[in-house]
Amino acid sequence: MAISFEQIEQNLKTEARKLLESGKVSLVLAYGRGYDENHPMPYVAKHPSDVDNIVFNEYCTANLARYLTRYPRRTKIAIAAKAADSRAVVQLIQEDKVCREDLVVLGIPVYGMKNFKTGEAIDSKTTGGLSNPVLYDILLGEEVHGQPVSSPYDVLAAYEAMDKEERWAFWQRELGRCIRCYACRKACPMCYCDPCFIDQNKPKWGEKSPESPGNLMYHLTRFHHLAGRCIDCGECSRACPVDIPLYLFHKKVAKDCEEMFGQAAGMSIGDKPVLVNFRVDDSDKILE
Amino acid sequence: MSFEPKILGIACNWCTYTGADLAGTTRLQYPQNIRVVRVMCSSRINPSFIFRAFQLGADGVLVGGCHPGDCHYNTGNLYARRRLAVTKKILEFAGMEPGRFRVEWISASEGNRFAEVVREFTEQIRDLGPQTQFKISQ
Amino acid sequence: MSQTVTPYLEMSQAIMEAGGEALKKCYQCGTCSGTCPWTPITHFNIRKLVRYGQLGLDGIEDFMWGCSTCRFCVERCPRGVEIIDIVTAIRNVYSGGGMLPQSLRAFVGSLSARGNPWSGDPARRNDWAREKYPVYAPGMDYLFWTCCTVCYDPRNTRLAKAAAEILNLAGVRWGMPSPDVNCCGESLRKVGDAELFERLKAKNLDYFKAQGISKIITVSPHCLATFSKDYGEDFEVVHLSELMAQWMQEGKLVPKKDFGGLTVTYHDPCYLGRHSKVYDAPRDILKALPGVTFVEMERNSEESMCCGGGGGGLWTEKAKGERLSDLRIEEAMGTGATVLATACPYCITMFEDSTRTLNVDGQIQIRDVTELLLESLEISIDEPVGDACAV
Amino acid sequence: MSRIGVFVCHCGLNIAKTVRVSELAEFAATLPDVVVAKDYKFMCSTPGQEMIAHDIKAHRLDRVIVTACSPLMHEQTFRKVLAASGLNQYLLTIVNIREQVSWVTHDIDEGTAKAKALLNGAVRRARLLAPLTSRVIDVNSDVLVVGGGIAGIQAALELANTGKKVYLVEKNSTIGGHMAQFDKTFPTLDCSACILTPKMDSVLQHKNITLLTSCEVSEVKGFVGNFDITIRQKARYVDHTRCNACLACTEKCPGKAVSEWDEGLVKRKAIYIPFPQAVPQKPVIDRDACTFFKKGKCRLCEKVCEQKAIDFEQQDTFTTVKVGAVIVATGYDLMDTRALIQYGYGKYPGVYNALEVERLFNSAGPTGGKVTLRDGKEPQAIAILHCIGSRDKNNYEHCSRVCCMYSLKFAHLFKEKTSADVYQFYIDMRAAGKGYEEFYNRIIEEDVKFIRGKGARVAQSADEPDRLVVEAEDTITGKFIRLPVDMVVLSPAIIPRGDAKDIARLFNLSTDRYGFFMERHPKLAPLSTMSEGVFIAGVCQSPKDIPDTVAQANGAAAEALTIVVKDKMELEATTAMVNPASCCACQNCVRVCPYGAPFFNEAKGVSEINEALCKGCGLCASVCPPSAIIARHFTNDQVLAEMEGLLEF
Repeated sequence: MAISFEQIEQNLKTEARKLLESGKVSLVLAYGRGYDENHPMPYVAKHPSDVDNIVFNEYCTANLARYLTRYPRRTKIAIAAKAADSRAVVQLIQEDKVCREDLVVLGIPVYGMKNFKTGEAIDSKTTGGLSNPVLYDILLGEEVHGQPVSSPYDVLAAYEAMDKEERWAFWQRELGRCIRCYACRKACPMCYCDPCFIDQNKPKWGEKSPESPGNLMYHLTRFHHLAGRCIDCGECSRACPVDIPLYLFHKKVAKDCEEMFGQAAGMSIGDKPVLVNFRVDDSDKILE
Repeated sequence: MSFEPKILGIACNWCTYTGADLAGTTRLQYPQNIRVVRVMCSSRINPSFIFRAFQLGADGVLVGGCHPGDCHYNTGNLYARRRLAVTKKILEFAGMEPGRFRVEWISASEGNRFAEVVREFTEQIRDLGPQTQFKISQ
Repeated sequence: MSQTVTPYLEMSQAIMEAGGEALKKCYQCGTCSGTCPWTPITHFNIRKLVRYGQLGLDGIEDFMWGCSTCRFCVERCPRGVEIIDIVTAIRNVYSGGGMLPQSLRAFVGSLSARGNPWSGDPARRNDWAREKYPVYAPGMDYLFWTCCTVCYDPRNTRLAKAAAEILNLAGVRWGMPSPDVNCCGESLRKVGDAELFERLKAKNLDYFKAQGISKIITVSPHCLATFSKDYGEDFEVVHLSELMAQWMQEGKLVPKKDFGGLTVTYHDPCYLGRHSKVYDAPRDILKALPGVTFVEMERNSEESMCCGGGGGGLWTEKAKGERLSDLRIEEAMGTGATVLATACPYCITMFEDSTRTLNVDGQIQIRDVTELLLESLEISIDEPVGDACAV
Repeated sequence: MSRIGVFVCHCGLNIAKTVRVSELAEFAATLPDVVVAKDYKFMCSTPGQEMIAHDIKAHRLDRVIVTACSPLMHEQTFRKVLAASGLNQYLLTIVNIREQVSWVTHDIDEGTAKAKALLNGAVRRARLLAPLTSRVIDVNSDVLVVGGGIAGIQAALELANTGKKVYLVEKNSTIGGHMAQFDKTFPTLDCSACILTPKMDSVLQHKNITLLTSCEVSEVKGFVGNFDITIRQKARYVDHTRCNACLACTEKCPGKAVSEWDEGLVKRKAIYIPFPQAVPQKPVIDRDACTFFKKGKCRLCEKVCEQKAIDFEQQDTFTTVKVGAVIVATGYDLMDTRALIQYGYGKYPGVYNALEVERLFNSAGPTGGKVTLRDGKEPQAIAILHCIGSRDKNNYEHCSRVCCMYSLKFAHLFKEKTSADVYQFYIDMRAAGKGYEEFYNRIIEEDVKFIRGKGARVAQSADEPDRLVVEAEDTITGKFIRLPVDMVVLSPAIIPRGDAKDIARLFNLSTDRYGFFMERHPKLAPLSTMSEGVFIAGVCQSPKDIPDTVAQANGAAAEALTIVVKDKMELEATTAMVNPASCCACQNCVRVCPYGAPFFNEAKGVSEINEALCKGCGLCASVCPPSAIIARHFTNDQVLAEMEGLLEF
C-alpha cells in the first residue's frame, strides 16, 4: 500500500477547516510551505482562511508536539501527528504539560518520510519502528499494515558491538564537533525547561563554550533528562547543523529503559514516566 | 610510584554514612583512597554529580544507600535505583569502563560490609588504572 | 513399621534440578492430600511424595506413580507450589534410573518407536478419515490436530469424525496433519521422560513451522494444554468446544434435533477445566441442545473430580475400588442422567471402561460434547454407534 | 568573602595517633578564606568549646569547621556553640576524621592525606553555606483518635487523663469495636464486656473526650502540630441532645434489618441501638430499613417519643476540628470466605465464621449465649478450621496471629456449653504469648481432638443430609479423614477494614500489599507513620491480640503527647524550596515526594513546596531537570564544591 501524501494533505486541510470553523480549536499545528517543496515548515493555522497554506509531503518530518508547550495551558489545539509525534503528545500528557481534553490529535499513518537534508528515508532510524500514531482523534489516512517491521533498536547493533575505547573515540569525535547552538533542545518536544540546566551559573554544571568537557556534560545530562521520555522522533539529529547522530544515544538509553523498566516512552497516557516512578520489585541487577 | 586511585563516595546519612562510622568504631581497616560526601538520601544524587565527579578526576565513584525497603524516606532509594542505573548505562555507552561506577546498599549496621566494599572497589579501580577519559586536564 | 532413615539430600537436589524447584516452598499442611481425589481410595499420598522428595527419602517409589496430574491440589495449595512439576521431576529422576512400571513400558516404547502411544502404524495415522477429509495445506485457517487417541482408538475415531463434520459445517478452511507428526507428548512428559518429549515436540514443531501453521484446533485437552504451555508461543491453540460454542452463538451452527427430555450431565476434563480454565463453553453447548435437560454433578467445574486418565493413568492398571472413573460414573448416575458428556478422549476411554466393568453400559452413555452437537445437527457419521467399542 | 575558623581535634590519641593534627591545622591555614586554624586535645570539652566561642568573636568568624569525630556524634554540641556565639548554627561544618579516617587506618601518612582532602572539601563547601532559620509554629494541643475499638478507646482515655482534649471519631453508632462482640477473652477467659464496658462508659463521661459516633473523617489538611480535620456527622434522624434513651421507639418500630452487631444471625429494628451496653445508649434510624423512608408512611417512633427527639429532616453535617496529632486505630474485618467454595460458607447453614461464633457464646447475643445451630439444635460434633485464607498465597500470605488462640477458646467454650466433640484442624499451633502455651495444654487436657492437617473441604454428608463432613489428611498418620460434624467454624484471615484505603489516602499513610498501615520503622518506630504526627495502633497495623493492641494504644498516646505537650514546635530547616524563575512545571517533584510536600500552583504555573511537610531528603532537587529546586544545606553548588575540594588532592 503506497502512501498518498496528497490524500493526507487533503484530509488534513478538511479536518483543520472543520475544527477552526466550528471553533473547537483555536489553532491547528500543521505544516506549511518553506522556501521550496522539499523544505516544508511548521505552520500554525488560526483562521479557516489559513488552511489553504497547509501542506503535507514526505519532508514534513518536524515533530509539532514541540509547539504544544508554547501556548498557555488550556488552549484548544489540534495537532497533526505522525507515529513518533503522537508518542510525544502522549508523553506530554503523562507529564501534565498538556491536557488530553484540550487536544484534537490528527493522526497521520505514514512511512517513507525523508530527511530533508539527505533525502534518505528515516523509517529504520528515527520513527520508533512505528508507522501508525498511538493516539489520535481523527485518522487522516488508512492505518499502515504489512510494512516490514523492524525493531527501532536495530541500528544500534554496530555501536553496541564497538569496544569501549572505540565508542569513547566515536562520541568524543561526534560530541567534540558540537557548536553549542542548542538546536537539538529547541527541536525536542520534551526539552521544555526554561532555563535549561546548562544555562545556569549557580551551580555551573559545565562550560558554556564549545569545548569537549562542557559538551560532554551538556549532552550526557541531557540524555539522562530524556531517559524514558525520548520518543525517537529524531528531530534533534535532523536539527543539528553539524549532523551529530544524537538519536543513537537517545535510542540506546530508551532501549535500556525499556529493558529495565518494561515501559517505552509515550505509549499510553496512563503510564507514569519511568524515572519518576519505581517498582518495589525492580531488580538490583539493573545496577550491575 | 604506584597508582593511588581517587575514589569519591557519596553516602546517605541514615544507612551508609552511619555504616561507615560503624566501620570506624569497630576499627576495621580499609584503604584511604575513598573520600565520602554525605547527603541525606541516595535519591539526592543528581546524575550530573556523577559526570562531574569523573570530570574532576575521580577514578571511581561509589554510591551507598539504604537497602531497598529500608529507606529513611520510605521510597527515596527506589527512585535512586532507577536513576543511577540509567546513569550507569549512559556512562557505559559513552565508553567508560563499567567498573568505575558502583552503587551498593549498605545499612547502618553493616560496618563490615562497608569496609569490604571499599576494599574491593579500591582494588578494582587500582586494576583499571587512572581514569583519563572524563578528567579535565588542568 | 518403624525404621531409621537418613535424609539423602543429593536426591532432593536432583529433583529440584529436574524442575521440582517448588519442593522448597511446601510447608506440609496437608491441603493437597486432603484435596487429592486419590487419598480416600488408594495409598497414594501426594503430600508424602513431596515430603519424601524434600528429604530424598527411600521409599518414594511407592508413591510416585499415583498422581493423575488433575491439578486440584495445585489450585488449592496455600503456598503456590506447582505440585505437578514436582511429580514430573521425581518421575524424571527415578525413571531415568530405570524405575518405570511394567504397564508404562509399552506406552513409552510405542512412543519411542512409533511416535504414538497406541502401537499404531505411523503411516496409517489418518486412516480414520478414509480420505474424506483434507490434509493441512498452507493458507488454511486451522490445523485440526488429531490426537493419537482419536486416530487409533476405535471408539475415539468417532470423535475425530464428528469433529471433522462439524468443522465442515462451520465453513472453516481446515486440514488435519500429515502422518509426519507424532504424539504431542503431554502424558509422556508427565510420566517423566523429558528427553523423549523434547524429541516428539521438536518433530511436531518442525512440521508446524514448515507448514506455516498459526492456528490449531484440538479435541484433546491434553494436546491443548501442552501446546499452549510447553510448545512456545508461536501459534494460537483452541479447544474445539470453545469454537463450537462461539459458532452456535453466531448462528453458524443451529441445533435441530429434539432429544426429547434426555438428561445429560457434564464431566469437566481436568486438562480442559483446571489446566486450561475452559468451563463454560461445553455447558453452553449442552444447554442449547433442544430437549436436553442439563444437570450438574455435585463436584463440577473448578471442583470437578478426575477420571484418573491423566499423567499416564490411562495406561496404568488399577485394581477395582481404586478407580476414580468408577466413582465418577456412580456420581453421574446419581443425578439421574443417562448421558455423561465430556470433552476429552481420555475421559471417554476411562468412563467407557468403567461402564463396562460396572456393567452399567446399558444405563448410561458416554458421549463427547462434539458428538452430541453433531447428532443435534442431524448429521450421522457413517458408522453404527453400537459396535464401536469392540477393539 | 567569608571568614572561616578551622578547629582540629586530637580526640586524645584517637585522632592524633594516625593523623598529624598540627600539620592539618597548618594546612587549613593555607586554604581560601580560612582566617584562623587551631588544633586542640579535646574540642568537645568545655575549654575546647570556649576556644571556639572565643575565636568566633575575636576573629569575627562567619563559618566554623570542626575537624573531629562524626557529625552524628557532636554536630549538635558544636551547633549550640555557634548559636550561643550569635552565629547561625547551620554555618557549622564537621569534618569526620575519626570514624572515617583515623580509626580505619594505621598509616599516619595516608591518614593525614585523606584528612587534608576532606578538610579541603569542607572549606569549599563552607564558603557556600547559608544561614538557615527554622520556622517555629504554634501547636494545636488537641488530639484526634480515629476508631472507637479497644485501641481507640484506650488511646483516648490515656490522653484525656493527661489533661489533653481528645476527639474520638467512630463511624458506627456505638464505640466498643470487635471486642464488644466477644464473650470471653483468651487465655484468661475473663469476660470481655466486664473489662470493656467500664472503659466505654469512661469515654462517654470524660470531660476531655468529645465522642463523635456515626462520624467519619472527610478531609485532612495541614501537617504535624497543625491539622485541620473535617468530620462528617452522618444523619442519625434522632436528636441526641433531646433523646433520654428511654428506647420506647425501638419497641414500636416495625422496620427490620439484619443486625451487623450479631453478624447477621438475627434481625434488629430500623431504629435501634446495636446492643444493650452500647455507648452512647441512644438510638439511630437506619434509613434503608425504615418504613417511613421506604414507603413515606409510619412515623411510629415519632409518635411514641415524648422528648420529640425524632427528626426525619436531619442531614449530614460537617465540622472542622484543629488538632496537633492523630491516632489511627481503625481495626479489622474478617475475610469474606464465600470465595473459598471448598468450605461452603454461605452455602451450608452449619458453616460459621469466627465472629458469628463469638456472638453465639455471648449472653447478649442472638441465642442468649446458648450454642445452637441455625435450626435451633445443639451440635454434637464441631470442627474448627484454622488458617482459612491466612498463610495462603492465593489469598492472604500473613498469619492472622490470633486464630490459634481464639480457636482454643472456642473449643473450651464449646466443651463448657455443649456436650459436643470438638476437633481442631490446624497446620501449626502458634501459642507464643504470656500464658498461651499453658492455655493450649489446658485445652488439650479438655479432650479436644487436634488434627494436624489443613481442612481441605466441607461437604454435605451423603448419609445424613442435615450433617456436614470435613475432609482432610491427618498428616501425622497420613490417613485421609472424613469427619461427620454438625458445625464447622472457619477462622478466616484478618484483613484491614474495607475503607482502610480511604483512611490511608486521607492521612497519606503507606499500606502494605493487603492494606495494613505501614509503620515508619518495623522495630524502632512501630507506631509512627511516614506522615509526621500521625500514629497507628491496633490491628489496622497488623493482626494482634488485645494485650498487644492496648500496649500499642498506650504507646501511640505517648507518641501523640510528645507533640501536643509543646506549645510550639520547630520545623525542619533543611527543607527544599522552588526557585519559581527556573521551574519548568514538569511536576516531577510532585510525582516523587513521599510526603506530598510539593504541589503545583496552577495560577502561577509553577511548583511550590509546603515546607511543613518537607523532610529534606533532596529527592525533588535531583529529579528537577532545570535545577529549580534548592535542597537547603545540600544545594547543588555546595555538593559540587565539596566534591571539587575532595578530589583536588
